[in-house]
Amino acid sequence: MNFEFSEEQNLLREQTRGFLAEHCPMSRVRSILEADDKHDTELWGKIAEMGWTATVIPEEYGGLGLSYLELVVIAEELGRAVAPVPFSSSVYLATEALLAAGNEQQKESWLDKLATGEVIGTFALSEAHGQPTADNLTATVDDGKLSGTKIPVADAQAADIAVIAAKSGTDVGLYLVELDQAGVTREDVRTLDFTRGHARVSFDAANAEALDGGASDWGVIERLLDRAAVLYAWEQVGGAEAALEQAKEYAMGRYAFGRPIASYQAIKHKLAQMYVNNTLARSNCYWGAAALNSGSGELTQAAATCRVSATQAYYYAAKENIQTHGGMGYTWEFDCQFFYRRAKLLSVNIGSERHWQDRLITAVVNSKAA
Amino acid sequence: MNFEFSEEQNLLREQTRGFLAEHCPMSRVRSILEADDKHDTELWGKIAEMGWTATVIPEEYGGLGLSYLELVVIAEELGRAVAPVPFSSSVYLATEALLAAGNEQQKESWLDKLATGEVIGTFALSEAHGQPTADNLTATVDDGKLSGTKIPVADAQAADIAVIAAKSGTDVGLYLVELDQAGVTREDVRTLDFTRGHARVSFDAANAEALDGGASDWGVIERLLDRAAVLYAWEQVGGAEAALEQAKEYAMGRYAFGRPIASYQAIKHKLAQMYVNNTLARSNCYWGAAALNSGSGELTQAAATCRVSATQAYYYAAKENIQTHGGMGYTWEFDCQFFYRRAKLLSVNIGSERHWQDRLITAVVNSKAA
Amino acid sequence: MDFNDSPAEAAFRDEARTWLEANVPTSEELEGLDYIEQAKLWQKRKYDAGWACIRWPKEYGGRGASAIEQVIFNQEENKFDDLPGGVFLIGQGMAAPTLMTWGKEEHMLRYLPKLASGEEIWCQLFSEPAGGSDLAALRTKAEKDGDEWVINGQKIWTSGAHYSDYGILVVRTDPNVPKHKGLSYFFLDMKSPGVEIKPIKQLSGDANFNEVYFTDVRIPDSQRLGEVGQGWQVAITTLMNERASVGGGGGGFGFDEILALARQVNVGDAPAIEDSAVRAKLADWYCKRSGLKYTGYRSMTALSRGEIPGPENSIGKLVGAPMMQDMASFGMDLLEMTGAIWDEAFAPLTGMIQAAYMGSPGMRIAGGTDEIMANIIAERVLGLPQEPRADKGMPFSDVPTGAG
Amino acid sequence: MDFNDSPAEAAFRDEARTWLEANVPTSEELEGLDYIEQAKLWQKRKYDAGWACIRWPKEYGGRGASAIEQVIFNQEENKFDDLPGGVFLIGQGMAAPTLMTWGKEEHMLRYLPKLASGEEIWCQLFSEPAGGSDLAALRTKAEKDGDEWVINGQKIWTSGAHYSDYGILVVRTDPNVPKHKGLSYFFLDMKSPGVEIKPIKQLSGDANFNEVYFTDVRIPDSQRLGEVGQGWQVAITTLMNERASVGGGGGGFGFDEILALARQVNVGDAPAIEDSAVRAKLADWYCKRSGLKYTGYRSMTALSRGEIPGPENSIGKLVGAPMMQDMASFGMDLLEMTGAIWDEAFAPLTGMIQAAYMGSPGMRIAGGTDEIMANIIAERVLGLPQEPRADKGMPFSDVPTGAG
Repeated sequence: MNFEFSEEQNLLREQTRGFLAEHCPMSRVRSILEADDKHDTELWGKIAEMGWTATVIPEEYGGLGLSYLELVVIAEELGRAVAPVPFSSSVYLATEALLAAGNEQQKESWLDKLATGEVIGTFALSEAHGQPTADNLTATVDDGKLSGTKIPVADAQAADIAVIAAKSGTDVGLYLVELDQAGVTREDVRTLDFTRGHARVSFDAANAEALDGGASDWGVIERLLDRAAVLYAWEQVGGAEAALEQAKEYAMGRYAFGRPIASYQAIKHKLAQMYVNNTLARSNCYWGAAALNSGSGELTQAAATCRVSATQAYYYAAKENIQTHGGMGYTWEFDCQFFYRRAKLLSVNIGSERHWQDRLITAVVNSKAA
Repeated sequence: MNFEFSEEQNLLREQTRGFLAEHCPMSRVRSILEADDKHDTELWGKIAEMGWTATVIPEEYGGLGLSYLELVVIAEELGRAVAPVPFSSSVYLATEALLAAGNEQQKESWLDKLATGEVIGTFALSEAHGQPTADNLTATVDDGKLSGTKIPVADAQAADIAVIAAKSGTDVGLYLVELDQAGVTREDVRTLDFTRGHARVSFDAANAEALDGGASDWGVIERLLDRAAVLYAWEQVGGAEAALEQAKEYAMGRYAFGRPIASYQAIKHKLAQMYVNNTLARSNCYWGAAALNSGSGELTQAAATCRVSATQAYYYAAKENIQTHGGMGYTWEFDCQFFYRRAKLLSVNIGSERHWQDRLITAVVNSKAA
Repeated sequence: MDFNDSPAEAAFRDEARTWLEANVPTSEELEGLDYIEQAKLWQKRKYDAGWACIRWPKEYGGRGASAIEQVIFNQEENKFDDLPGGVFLIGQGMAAPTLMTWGKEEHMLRYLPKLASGEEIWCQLFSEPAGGSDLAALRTKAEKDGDEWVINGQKIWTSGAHYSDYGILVVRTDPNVPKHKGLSYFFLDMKSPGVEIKPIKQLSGDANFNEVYFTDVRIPDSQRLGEVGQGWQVAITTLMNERASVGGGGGGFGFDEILALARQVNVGDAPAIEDSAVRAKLADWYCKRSGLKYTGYRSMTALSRGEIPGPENSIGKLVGAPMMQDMASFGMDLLEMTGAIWDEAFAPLTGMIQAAYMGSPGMRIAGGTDEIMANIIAERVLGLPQEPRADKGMPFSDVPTGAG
Repeated sequence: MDFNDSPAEAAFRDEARTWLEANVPTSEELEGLDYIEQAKLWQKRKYDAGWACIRWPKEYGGRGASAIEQVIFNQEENKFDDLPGGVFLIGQGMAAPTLMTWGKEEHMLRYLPKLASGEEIWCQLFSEPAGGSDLAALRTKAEKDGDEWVINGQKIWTSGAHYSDYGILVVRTDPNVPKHKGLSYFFLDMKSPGVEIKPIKQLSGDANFNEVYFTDVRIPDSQRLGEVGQGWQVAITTLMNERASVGGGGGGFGFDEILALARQVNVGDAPAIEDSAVRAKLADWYCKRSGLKYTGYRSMTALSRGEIPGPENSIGKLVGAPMMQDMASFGMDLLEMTGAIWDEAFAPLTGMIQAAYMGSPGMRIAGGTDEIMANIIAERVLGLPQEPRADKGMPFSDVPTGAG
């Protein structure tokens, strides 16, 4: 049994953390929050230079051919830094969709550009309030032309290509669309988290190419989301951990009634609860990473487990970090808000806690029946 | 607006509390817990003498003709005392069933005896694990003969008569059965709370008389449970309040690290949470009492609300009372156990928190639709 | 126990309702006025007809009414949506009772009628950046200079500082005695030289509060309430009158809204309201809201009997604020991937859910954090002992602050 | 990161498994023996073959194995249901490491092999009625009399006192110094004159613990571990080795059982497992259980790398005990009106749910309450400051106790 990261992976973590401390301090996040920018283009360029976007792409397609254990290390650090970049959309979703369902020609066309970061990808599923299902999708592809509306599409303004879930007749499939074409309209929609651009994207007979010759069904979409859920969960755990550290640091330095507020049980037990949540979520994320990396049959169960516990841990840590700071934590000036915004954005981006709880129990019941 | 008990009702409360302090101290509850008795027959006799069993029965049937506001005062005090008597079965259920669905002759036959306590009644609905429904009932009455099995029947060993939910063909109705007859078999079933007897009761062509000429349908049963829910909730709030008081008293007197444990925030905030829960539950119980007393159309909503919040408040207070006591609270010798046992018994006796949450939302949705 | 008015209460309610129906300002009357002007118009109209601050004695601009009559009038007034007036809460609700308890007759005759008429607006200058929950640890200092005091320091979380005429102020007049003993209480003209006001932007993007800086601000000694060194007792009077009128704002998001959302959005193929996990959460929130509502009824009954509702009222905020946060968070979950969208055009209820998510952290802090509220219940309601105070009896200047 | 053994680990696992398969006692062998005799039979067999206490040096009865080998052996042994042995946990897990750290060579040679072989059983005599979470506030006193100490007082919560041969004991040898400084640590023969043992009945009806009374019990000074006054440091060694092996008992009720119940019982017309409110709760419990399981895997990995898992392990009990309580309570709710029935014949899972409801309050207390566990995480894992100690530096005899 070896349930830890390797020395090389830990070294990667240190490098990643050091890099982000230098290039993505909270002041940088703030500058994106306060500007009209949809992401930090300069940081994105540097991240791509570091090769993070190329991590799991096989060498034959211009990637580094590393494992998902390296990718989750990077995900956690991006989560800690609340990095304002389209990494999740491009790497966890668009790249993964191509890897899972692209044909050879599609992989050759796009993976090397996704690896270098010169192309940014995203994924579009949702069209309306509530959970998207195979039944309620209305975007359709007819004779290679996509029509319909997707909302919200994360990082759509930054993206060059999007993988779209749409129907051809009654068959659900994944389609690849270049966003810079006449039939595509992107309208900004503001979310809670101004550091990440989102849009409503309308397609009016836009050129669209089926992934995998149309063989990508609803099951492929679910597996794509399962894989992304593990990577999202690591980002969430990273954020939850950073929120705990911020809360702890403040509580140690802030005095009330002549002693640090960190010496009061109300605060101590709050921080202990954050630690407990974060530890459980992190341990579940280890399972998720191992399942993702090994292509294990337990992936759905592991993914849903780490997704649910990371979502809960981040929400608790983000809100109680503000609470620990008291009035100052509620000001614009303080950085507590970044975690609070990002926690909620990540928690709904690929389906809510409620949705993943349900998916988890389905997987548990199936595994016990088998 | 007058949302308080009257002076007379408060006086009744004081008398009731004083009476129970004298005749039903915790040592008395313990003696029933440790004996094979199914209830405290001596206490029951005294309670009947006080006229509590006669409270809401109209004077024409030998009762006191008082209002439900008097009855909830008594219910709360019985809950505080964790009284080992079949009051809820006989008064909240059997008597109420007769009042709601008995015909004139049935009322005349039984109400005066229920009023004096010489007859004890109970109510039997459940037959199996899970929530009883009109569909899953299997006890049947054919030509005045009842066959089937009910489990658990609260206070069945003490009871002389039972109101039984059973089917005649596909019609659900309520039937009155005298338990001391050849076709009736009572087997003890032990519950968590040894201070209250429960039984499995089997009927083999036992004589049974339809209440209200068979006009009592499933809706009558639901309304009966709604009414009982308010009275149960008051007992639960009484118990929750007493558990808080016990926890507070212990925490004030118990020292750790040179000061009372009541001065630690972990304990202070735990007791504050009990207080908050209890206060919300009590205020909801006021609403329930007002709705029960006025026959308001809001009864279902009010009943489900006070039932859910009282159930939650009692569970929290009972378990955290033990926790506040630490190791001593977990011993047989200490009295914390009485609340912990009774809290759970009452919470499932007429349907669980989950069931009442569901019933509440149905009522809320109906009221908003109207 | 019933929900109905007594005959006298019913008569009073009729009178109030009749007057309100005839006099509530129309939208035409309010058009073109800013929020402060609107509030002043309505307050002056109430004042002129004897419906302002009705519990106050008539000589101070009130009506000499009873507490329950005040409740009834408020209930009737609240039936009209969006009447302007929140800007007077601090002056009428907190400064005025303090003046009545600690002020001289001349203060009361000068200031109370203009508070009642809405002609003058007051704000509260208590909190400081380093104080937080430890309010008495404030550092803004006042030094005597002849008949005047010279104030230097900084206050924070002052609502309405920029449009207020007067402010109530607690300052440190002696740092060499234990912290509660070195304070004094003043009121001051907010237009005094040396007062500088800066809005504080909250994480929700709103700016409901201000920082107020004092540089050699001079206050006549005649504007002191209570003795020198007695400021904490005077402040207690103010704080006892603090209603849980908390800023930060959740924008009216409550149970009815989450219920409406659950009827509107699907879980799987059916409306969310039919999903039992959703129902269980809604039931718990309904029970809390209902419990708070009827706790309020019980308080009103106590008021109507001449009793004074106590610190048990702090449960309102303690229960309500985290509940709003959780409802908002869950509301976004029900929307699933669109949940984080905070655009009036796209979000249901015009973004109210998202606004509540962003506003509720402030509600859990302003007017006393959840933790302080729990302490208040534990100590003042249940009578549990205080925690040991590290600063007890220590000269304020020696109390550890963690700074430096 | 993988779940597989290294080649050396795999080889060791094979060896262990092979031995276990050949040697685990059969039900015929165990028949007619009481639980203690069964445990001793199995322990002796392991000892004779070199599979007892395998991390201990060979000269003390062990095998000189590594920590991860111990884990692997335990995993393999645990695959056999219901092997007897819990009675040795305190002696082997707590007394032995303390002897190894503080005992003399002669102590170790005399006692450790008989602990390993199961010939002698030890118990722990630390807690006292007035102590609770404040363990060091113990009052049982020892007075020197020549080469012996005379013990008077009372201990509580001692598992297995009635079948133990020896006990480890902390007593107060000096009440006039601060509480941690006046303690000394001994081991004693449980058959000594003046030792009286009474079982404690718990609210679950079981009696897993005892009270132990000391009346002029004499212990030779040679059975002292550490110096006089150094008892607290010695006790810390014992406590650091305390596994969360908590009594009170929940009877094996866990996630799998609540899942089984949810498949068995209906909500409405369908199995409860299809009800989304039930699913949401199950999902949360599953995530917690899974999180604890993989936290355990991480600890084992740390062990296998020679690292020592720290106080972060206290999350197991802090999370697990209240979770069992809530699962049991909810399990009864799923049964609805039959939920409170605690009769093997009628209750599903032979009453295990009800037993868990009654047993879990004990699990939340024994071995450190939830509140103490949260303190440990806050202070020892996160490094937050202790609360002010009212008794700090105070002679023990002057510390307020609330008594009298």
